[in-house]
Amino acid sequence: MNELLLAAAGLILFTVAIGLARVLRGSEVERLMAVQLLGTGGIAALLLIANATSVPGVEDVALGLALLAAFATIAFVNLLDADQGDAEA
Amino acid sequence: MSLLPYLDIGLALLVVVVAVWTIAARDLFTSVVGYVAYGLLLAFVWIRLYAPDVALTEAAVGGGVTGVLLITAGKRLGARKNVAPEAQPGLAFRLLTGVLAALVAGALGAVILMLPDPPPSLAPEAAAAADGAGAGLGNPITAVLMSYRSFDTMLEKMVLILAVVGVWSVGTDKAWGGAPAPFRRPKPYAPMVFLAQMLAPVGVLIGIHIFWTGANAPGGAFQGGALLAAMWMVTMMARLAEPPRIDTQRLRLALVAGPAVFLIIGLAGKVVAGSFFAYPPALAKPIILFIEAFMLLSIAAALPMLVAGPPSERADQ
Amino acid sequence: MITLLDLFSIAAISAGAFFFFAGTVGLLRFPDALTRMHALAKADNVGLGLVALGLIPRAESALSALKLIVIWALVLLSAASTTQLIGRALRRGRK
Amino acid sequence: MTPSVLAGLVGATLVGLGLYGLILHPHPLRKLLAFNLMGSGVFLVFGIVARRGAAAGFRFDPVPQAMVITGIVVAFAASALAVALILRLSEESSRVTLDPEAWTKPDSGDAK
Repeated sequence: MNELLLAAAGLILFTVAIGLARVLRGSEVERLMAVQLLGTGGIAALLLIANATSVPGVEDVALGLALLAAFATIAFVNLLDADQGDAEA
Repeated sequence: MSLLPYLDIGLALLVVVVAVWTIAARDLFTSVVGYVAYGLLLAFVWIRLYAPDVALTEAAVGGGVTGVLLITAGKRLGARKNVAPEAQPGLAFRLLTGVLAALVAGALGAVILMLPDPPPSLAPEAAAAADGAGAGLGNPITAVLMSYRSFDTMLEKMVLILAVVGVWSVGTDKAWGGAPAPFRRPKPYAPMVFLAQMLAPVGVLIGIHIFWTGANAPGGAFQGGALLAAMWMVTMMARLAEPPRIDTQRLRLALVAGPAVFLIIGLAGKVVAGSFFAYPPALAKPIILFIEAFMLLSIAAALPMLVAGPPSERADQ
Repeated sequence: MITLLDLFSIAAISAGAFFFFAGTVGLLRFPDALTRMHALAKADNVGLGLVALGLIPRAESALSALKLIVIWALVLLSAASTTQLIGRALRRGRK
Repeated sequence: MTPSVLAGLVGATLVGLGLYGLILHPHPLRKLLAFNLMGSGVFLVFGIVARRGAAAGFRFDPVPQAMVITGIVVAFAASALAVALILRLSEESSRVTLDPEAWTKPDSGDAK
């Protein structure tokens, strides 16, 4: 059973790696998706690996990661907005 | 034959490739995006080392908050591209640096490969000492942080406060006492405000939860405080809240609350239990949680202030 | 010994892994940034949901099972909104 | 190869990479980022010491882990201070560089 979890984690991690390679080569804005990619795929792989190796309390770490991924994206978009010279308030 | 070693190697390669990307990226924005991704990936490595506490801290402080600090600074610097090309060092210099870096990395790697096996460890003694100091906490890491190294933990919180003082004092004289520049000049738009409104309460709940479970499971004041700090910054980015003026009483009280409470209780320990930072064993857990709660407050206040930077003269709006 | 619950976990996690795979295929094959983002945001979130679902029977306690659901809900919320933010930035960048 | 040795080697590589970036990048914020990268490599190498407690019947060694957490927070505090200094420096000199040569020349290109 554990091997199956690890296999699934490996597959997901592999798709995340491919996705990262694709996204990071894209345009400036597209690169932001890298964080999102790790926020979903990364968390899935993390949960699987942790379950298979029985690390305690990983749900909390995953919760934290999910929050941080959103936080980082907001900060980056914020910067891009400022950069585009939005209608200054 | 297990799959795990292959997974580990894949993960290690991924971390190194993303790290190379952040160093090689052409502009600051790209490299900071890479750095945040790298922070999240590094959290995986720490999970594999059975260190979820460190994983969470690395992702939160090392990746997330540091990334936002750098990106905010980049925006304020107004230079998202590299400095003038003539500042680029020549090929010979680059080669030399590469060789030096490779040598350092190689030496470190060799040391790691040559570590004795089975390794010497003080872990049992340390854990016993942590227990002996009367900390009735289930999480050995929090127990160590709180009792075995009380001085260190407190001094490190002081480092945070000193850094806040340092950042504030870098501002101009005219701006002293004012508020740091807002995280965002333009008016926010609906989806961002929505996300901040939804995320912040959930995030605060999760932050407090992680602080609370920290006594028995991975988590603690650092991790919880970093998440709370991130949520405060989210509300400031959506302009649901503004950075406070640095001369507000409440802000300053929040900043010093953690170390102050720690110090007072430490001194009380001298009187009640006979030595500095000694707690009566029966009360150890409630006392430690009490101290940690104030630490949480101080960390949650200090991190956003560090990111927000010195007070700004143009703190209008 | 494989129980019925294990079978359920295996099925859900395999399906989840498949959706991640599909999402990445979309990411590689779709022609422009907005559609690529669409593939990423939709397929990966279904994938995470299925993985979380598959891990629920293996959770240590009811609380950690609940947390798995909360993680998924949180990622859904943040993915839906941040995709909107990135999409807007993309569209403005093109002008 | 055990996970801890592998992680240690990753840490060593990160230290090398960070050092390279720290020396070569002309942009001060990029230098700072490289420095942070190097720092996390150091923590990882140090963390291998944490895993070494495994042989003594522990899955981890709490003391070094606690120190790594402290280190991460202190590194962040130092970075924040460095950012504030860089911003003030660029404000005063209207240039984004740490190169002292660039300031002695009165108008050698506007880096800002």
